[in-house]
Amino acid sequence: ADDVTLQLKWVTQAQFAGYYVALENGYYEEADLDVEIKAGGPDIAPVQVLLGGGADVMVDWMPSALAARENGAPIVNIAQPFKSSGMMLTCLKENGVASPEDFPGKTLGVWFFGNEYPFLSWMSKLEIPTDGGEEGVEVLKQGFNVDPLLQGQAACISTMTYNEYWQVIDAGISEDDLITFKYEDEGVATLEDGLYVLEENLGDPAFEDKMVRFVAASMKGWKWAEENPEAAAEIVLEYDETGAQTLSHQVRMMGEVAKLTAGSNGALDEADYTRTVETLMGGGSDPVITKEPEGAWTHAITDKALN
Amino acid sequence: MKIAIILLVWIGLWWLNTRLARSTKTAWFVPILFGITLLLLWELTVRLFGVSPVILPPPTDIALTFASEIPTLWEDFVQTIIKGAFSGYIIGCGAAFVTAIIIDRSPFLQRGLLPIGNFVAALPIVGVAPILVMWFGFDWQSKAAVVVIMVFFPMLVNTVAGLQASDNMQRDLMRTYNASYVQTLAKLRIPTAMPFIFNGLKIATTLALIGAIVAEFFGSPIKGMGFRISTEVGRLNLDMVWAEITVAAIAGSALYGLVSYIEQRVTFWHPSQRG
Amino acid sequence: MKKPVIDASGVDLTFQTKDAPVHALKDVNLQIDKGDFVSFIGPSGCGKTTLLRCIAALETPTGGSLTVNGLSPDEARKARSYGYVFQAAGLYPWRTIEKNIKLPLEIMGYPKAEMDERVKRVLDLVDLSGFGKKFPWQLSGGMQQRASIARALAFDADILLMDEPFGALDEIVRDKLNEELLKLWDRTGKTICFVTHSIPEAVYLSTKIVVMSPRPGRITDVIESPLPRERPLEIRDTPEFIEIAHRVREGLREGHNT
Amino acid sequence: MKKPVIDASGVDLTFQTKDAPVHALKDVNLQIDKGDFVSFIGPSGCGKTTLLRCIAALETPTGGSLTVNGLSPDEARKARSYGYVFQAAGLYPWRTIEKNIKLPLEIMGYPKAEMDERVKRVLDLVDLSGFGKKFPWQLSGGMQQRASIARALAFDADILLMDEPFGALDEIVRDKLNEELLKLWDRTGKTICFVTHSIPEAVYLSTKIVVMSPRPGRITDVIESPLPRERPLEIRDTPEFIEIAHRVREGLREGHNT
Amino acid sequence: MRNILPILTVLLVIVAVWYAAAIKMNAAWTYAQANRAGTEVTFSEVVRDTLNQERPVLPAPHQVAAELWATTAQKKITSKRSLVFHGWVTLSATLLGFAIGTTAGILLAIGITHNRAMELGVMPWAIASQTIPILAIAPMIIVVLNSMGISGLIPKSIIAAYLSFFPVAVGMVKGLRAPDAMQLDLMRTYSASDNQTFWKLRLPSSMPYLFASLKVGVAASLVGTIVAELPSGATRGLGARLLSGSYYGQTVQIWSALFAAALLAASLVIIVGVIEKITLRKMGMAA
Ligand SMILES: Nc1ncnc2c1ncn2[C@@H]1O[C@H](COP(=O)(O)OP(=O)(O)OP(=O)(O)O)[C@@H](O)[C@H]1O
Ligand SMILES: Nc1ncnc2c1ncn2[C@@H]1O[C@H](COP(=O)(O)OP(=O)(O)OP(=O)(O)O)[C@@H](O)[C@H]1O
Ligand SMILES: Cc1ncc(C[n+]2csc(CCO)c2C)c(N)n1
Ligand SMILES: [Mg+2]
Ligand SMILES: [Mg+2]
Repeated sequence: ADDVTLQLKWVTQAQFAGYYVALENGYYEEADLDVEIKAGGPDIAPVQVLLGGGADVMVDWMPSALAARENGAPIVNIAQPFKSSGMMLTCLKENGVASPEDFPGKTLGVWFFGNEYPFLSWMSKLEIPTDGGEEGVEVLKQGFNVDPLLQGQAACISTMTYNEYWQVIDAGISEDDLITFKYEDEGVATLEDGLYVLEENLGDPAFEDKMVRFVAASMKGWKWAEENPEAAAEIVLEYDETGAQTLSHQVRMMGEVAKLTAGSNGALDEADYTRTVETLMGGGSDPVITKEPEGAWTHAITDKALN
Repeated sequence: MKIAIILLVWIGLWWLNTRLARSTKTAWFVPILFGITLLLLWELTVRLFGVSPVILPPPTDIALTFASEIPTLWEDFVQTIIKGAFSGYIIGCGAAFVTAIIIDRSPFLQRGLLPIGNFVAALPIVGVAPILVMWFGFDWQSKAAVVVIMVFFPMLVNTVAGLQASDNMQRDLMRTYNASYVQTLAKLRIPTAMPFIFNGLKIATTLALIGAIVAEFFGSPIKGMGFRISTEVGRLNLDMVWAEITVAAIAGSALYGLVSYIEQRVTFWHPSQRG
Repeated sequence: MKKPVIDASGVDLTFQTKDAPVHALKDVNLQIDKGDFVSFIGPSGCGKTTLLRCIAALETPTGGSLTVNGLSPDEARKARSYGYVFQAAGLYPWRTIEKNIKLPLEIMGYPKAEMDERVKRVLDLVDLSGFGKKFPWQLSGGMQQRASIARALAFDADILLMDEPFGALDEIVRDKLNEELLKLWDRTGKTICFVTHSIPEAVYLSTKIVVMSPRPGRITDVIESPLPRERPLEIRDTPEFIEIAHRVREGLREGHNT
Repeated sequence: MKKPVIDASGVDLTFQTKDAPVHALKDVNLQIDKGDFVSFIGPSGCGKTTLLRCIAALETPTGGSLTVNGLSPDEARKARSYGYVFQAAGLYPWRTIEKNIKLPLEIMGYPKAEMDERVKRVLDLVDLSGFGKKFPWQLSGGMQQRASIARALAFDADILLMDEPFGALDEIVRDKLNEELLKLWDRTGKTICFVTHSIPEAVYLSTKIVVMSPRPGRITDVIESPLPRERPLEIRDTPEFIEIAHRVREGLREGHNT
Repeated sequence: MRNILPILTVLLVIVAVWYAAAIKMNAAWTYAQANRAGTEVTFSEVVRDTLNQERPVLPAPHQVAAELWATTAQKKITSKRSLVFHGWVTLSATLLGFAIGTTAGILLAIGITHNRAMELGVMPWAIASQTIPILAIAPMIIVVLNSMGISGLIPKSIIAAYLSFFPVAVGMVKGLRAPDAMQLDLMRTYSASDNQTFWKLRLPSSMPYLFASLKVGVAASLVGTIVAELPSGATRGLGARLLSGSYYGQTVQIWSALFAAALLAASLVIIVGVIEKITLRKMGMAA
């Protein structure tokens, strides 16, 4: 069997259910692959791992992947299981935010570490400065959890539809008290979890073949997970080594993730890609990427894998 | 071949350094040459083996970034070191000193507090940091709080030990004069405690820097050395990351040097300072 | 009959240590009059230091009674009756010689001008004028010891307790300091308790020599010296001197053999 | 004429210190023959220790010549000619008395059986049999000092250098050790260099007394003792003894006044 | 044993203060909840609620104790939810790192005491190395080592070693220099070789210093391991446990992991202390 190492963007959770299902249900094995899944974490930059040779393929968000590419890290999108974005800004109504016009003067929690690009693009589209002051918003580097909102340190925080949002709900705040701004709805959505490899490896037919089989098996996993959310959540839980996750949370997460993967067969939709690039380049004076990326994606793998 | 070149450079500079160390006139240059050696080996390794700058940038790149990013580095330095580390250091060490003086009069409290103090000091700071960020908010106050917790116990333990360092004869002398508690404290015990106190202060300098930077990983405004490091790693700007690390190392060494210098001035009488 | 300055009767002291209790002083009876110069001599560990410490209220006897000027030792201490010179000089290394001598004066709240005046006087007395601004470690052992004596003399304690003050000095310096001490004693009329290991020193200095023996520490002999108060160094070659020295030596040897 | 064991001529030593150089020894000339017992006496800081250290190759003279058994001191050191007894006992606290005495034997690679045999012999010699398994701090100061002497005697150094070995002991113990040392010297025929502050001790022990004076340290007098090798303690009351002691005292006093 | 009473007293005070703080810090949330629900709460209800919240700002002592009990005694030690399991993962990396760090520290100290160039050159840099925020470079170290094919226990141990070598080196340098001039001179009069002086004098006299710094070192090593566990894919170990508790705002889980870590550190320090006592007693140095 061929060895494949997959580096995730974040910790083991239903966000990555497809891969765990493919592993657990033996889809990788059937494809003659021996797959190792490495969980991520708050300070693991998947690109770094990929470039360091610690992994063959990684899950990353497109904004940080394109920014890395512009920075001289030659990575290429080979598949895009997530069709739509799950990122949003969640605010407590009592903090007086009803629409983006209310943002100036407020404190907003944002994830950094390469996850800040969509937010920055959005703000520059709204022409709101992000360095505090009357006109601008005060930006906080948000930590790992939703505390800033609960503790009243921020008016709004970044959340994922499938994860942090539900933590706010679980903490005892009812949905009626919350107002959310989905990036999709605001027209600033960027592509999230995609599969990326090093450009130089793609020249190698053996590697390409390996990835074809890998993507095919992974997508099989994803589709199974969409159909069997509870079983998929249980599989994810099985692989969570910290023992900190709960089944109910993972089942719910799987349900939400399924909504994001729904429209995708695994192949990158060029329109989505173009929209993402436009959003990132439209960042006013300080765009995330400065020039149109070239060769940042390929259909070579998915064309073979999905037909 | 590449390894041979690196080894050769290393051995050559090492030999030179050993020569320099023999004479007191050239000795000051030894640590500098040692540092240059390290940097040279680093540069050579990175260049010869073509290590990706996303993994480990060469020192020259770091130097260039350092030079061009001085305003940002300065802003981060003020946020983290001056506001976070420094205020925490002062508060923590000051509180520890006062606590030491208070519990000094009570052997009961000492026997109760010190073991627990050691236990608390063993708490991994990384675990405490998110809690303190939750309690004290995102800005430098929570960083200072982390620093306070980190420096408090080492300082307390050292000060308590120092206050007990005066020997029996010196204390008996005070008794024969029928000196009051405060007089004994001011004229005997605090002076004898000074070497210990400075030991604590020195340990606390490095802890303060680490604490302030690490705490920023758990939530911060969008400036500060810890913020910059974690953000720029995510953006793969490793040269900026190393520039910040360089600032940390320079600030740490400078602070350590400053405390050592004051120590020399204050405890000039102690045998360890007399050479 | 005038009351003795120091009056010990049946003083007993047992140290409680981890293993066995140490019986350091047993049934010590001793009267010391005002102006006496009393030497304590005896083998190592016989309790000389302990007895001196009891007098200075640095230890509390576990039995018997001990009064100083009719008061308890602790009251006498609070009345600042003692000048204590330890075996080691025990100067504070962070203070200059001058400031070391000033230490008791600061504590006792002497006015500034008087402090300076007294420091000058005692520095002169022990032949250290000009060294006031030096730090202790810049002086030789003998000079440090003299500074520590000056410190004990700077304030007006009427009882001077000296624990082997000259142990670390060479014979010549020692002789000189012995002479000085005698002069000082003569001039001031202080009561002095003096611990030493040297028989000639004890005989030369004292009006009363207390010989002690160990385990448990007790007084085996108290010798009243017939020597005159005025004592040139040459007195040490007189038959009286040699005779007293002989008696002390015999007393000591006995202590060693028991 | 037989060659001296130690031959110093014009030995000079200046310490380079941070402030001013210290001239510790100046033009020291001295011959010591095999089997001599030489005492060095002089005020504190006159260079006694320094001279002993030069002989033992622990310091290097900055001028003059110094030979030991016709070799340089360092060669003599490598030939393991020295037994050195320091002022403090300097036993290693982590070794039992026995193992402390074994230390030089281990270093010099004696066979196991001989080590044990020698340790037993020297322990007997200094009257410490039965204490071999104790640690230094379980012994009194005097016993520790004896152990340190035993350590220096355990191997066959023909020169014994002793730097105030009895300084910390009381007179009675000191007398006893002095007697023992003389016996030992008589039996083994070692050459002994002995530093002391005590005039009677120097006179009692030595065949040759070297009087030194300070700043810069030099030899002011060398007194050959006419006393017989066999010396009971009572010899100290003979006129010859007193006379030599007087001469030493005069020499010393002179040194103090210059 | 006479320390028990004072320690208990202080503990009691701490627990009391802790409860008071828990009530105070958690009350805001209780009031806010009541406010949103539009109800009034009495003080006793506030107290009951603040001490039993699911996501308290400060969990009450009994909550932490219950969690500790539930995750140690009531779980199979092979279970991923058992703190014993995670503790063991952390402990093994700590011990390996401690071994590496101690060895490196001792070797460095020997180098420094024997080579002047090393003393002059290395020491300032060793100090500077300790001012680098380890948490910042830990992920990079792990990535670099990963790219060299080293993963698992070793990267964590290397970070643990990085933190523990310094106190050991500093203490050991002090220790190897502890023999006084007289003890060294004695060796010279025996014409002992450097080697003999090292084994028979310098090493034994460094023991008390070594042990003092080993105690600091072992605690530092544990901190290093936990730091290394935070980003290393956050899988197993007390550090991962801390972090995952942190993602989900599980303060009770954070605190129990924290206590487990502190207990581990305290036990390690105590064990080193016991070894110290035994060794020093054997050497006759514990009076
Ligand atoms: N604090 C103490 N605890 C226990 N034992 C003590 C204490 N102080 C002194 N001793 C013991 O009491 C005895 C008398 O000691 P002391 O110091 O009075 O002797 P000394 O006559 O002054 O001896 P030296 O001539 O050596 O100074 C000794 O056996 C000593 O070990
Ligand atoms: N390593 C050194 N560096 C500088 N000066 C030194 C050193 N060793 C000794 N001296 C000085 O050399 C002089 C002679 O010292 P030495 O120790 O030989 O005296 P000593 O006769 O043994 O005195 P004591 O009787 O006090 O032991 C003193 O003035 C001393 O301060
Ligand atoms: C420090 C920190 N950095 C980034 C993210 C963002 N992030 C990366 S993957 C993912 C999906 C998880 O729910 C999210 C939100 C975070 N949460 N915390
Ligand atoms: Mg005494
Ligand atoms: Mg000397």
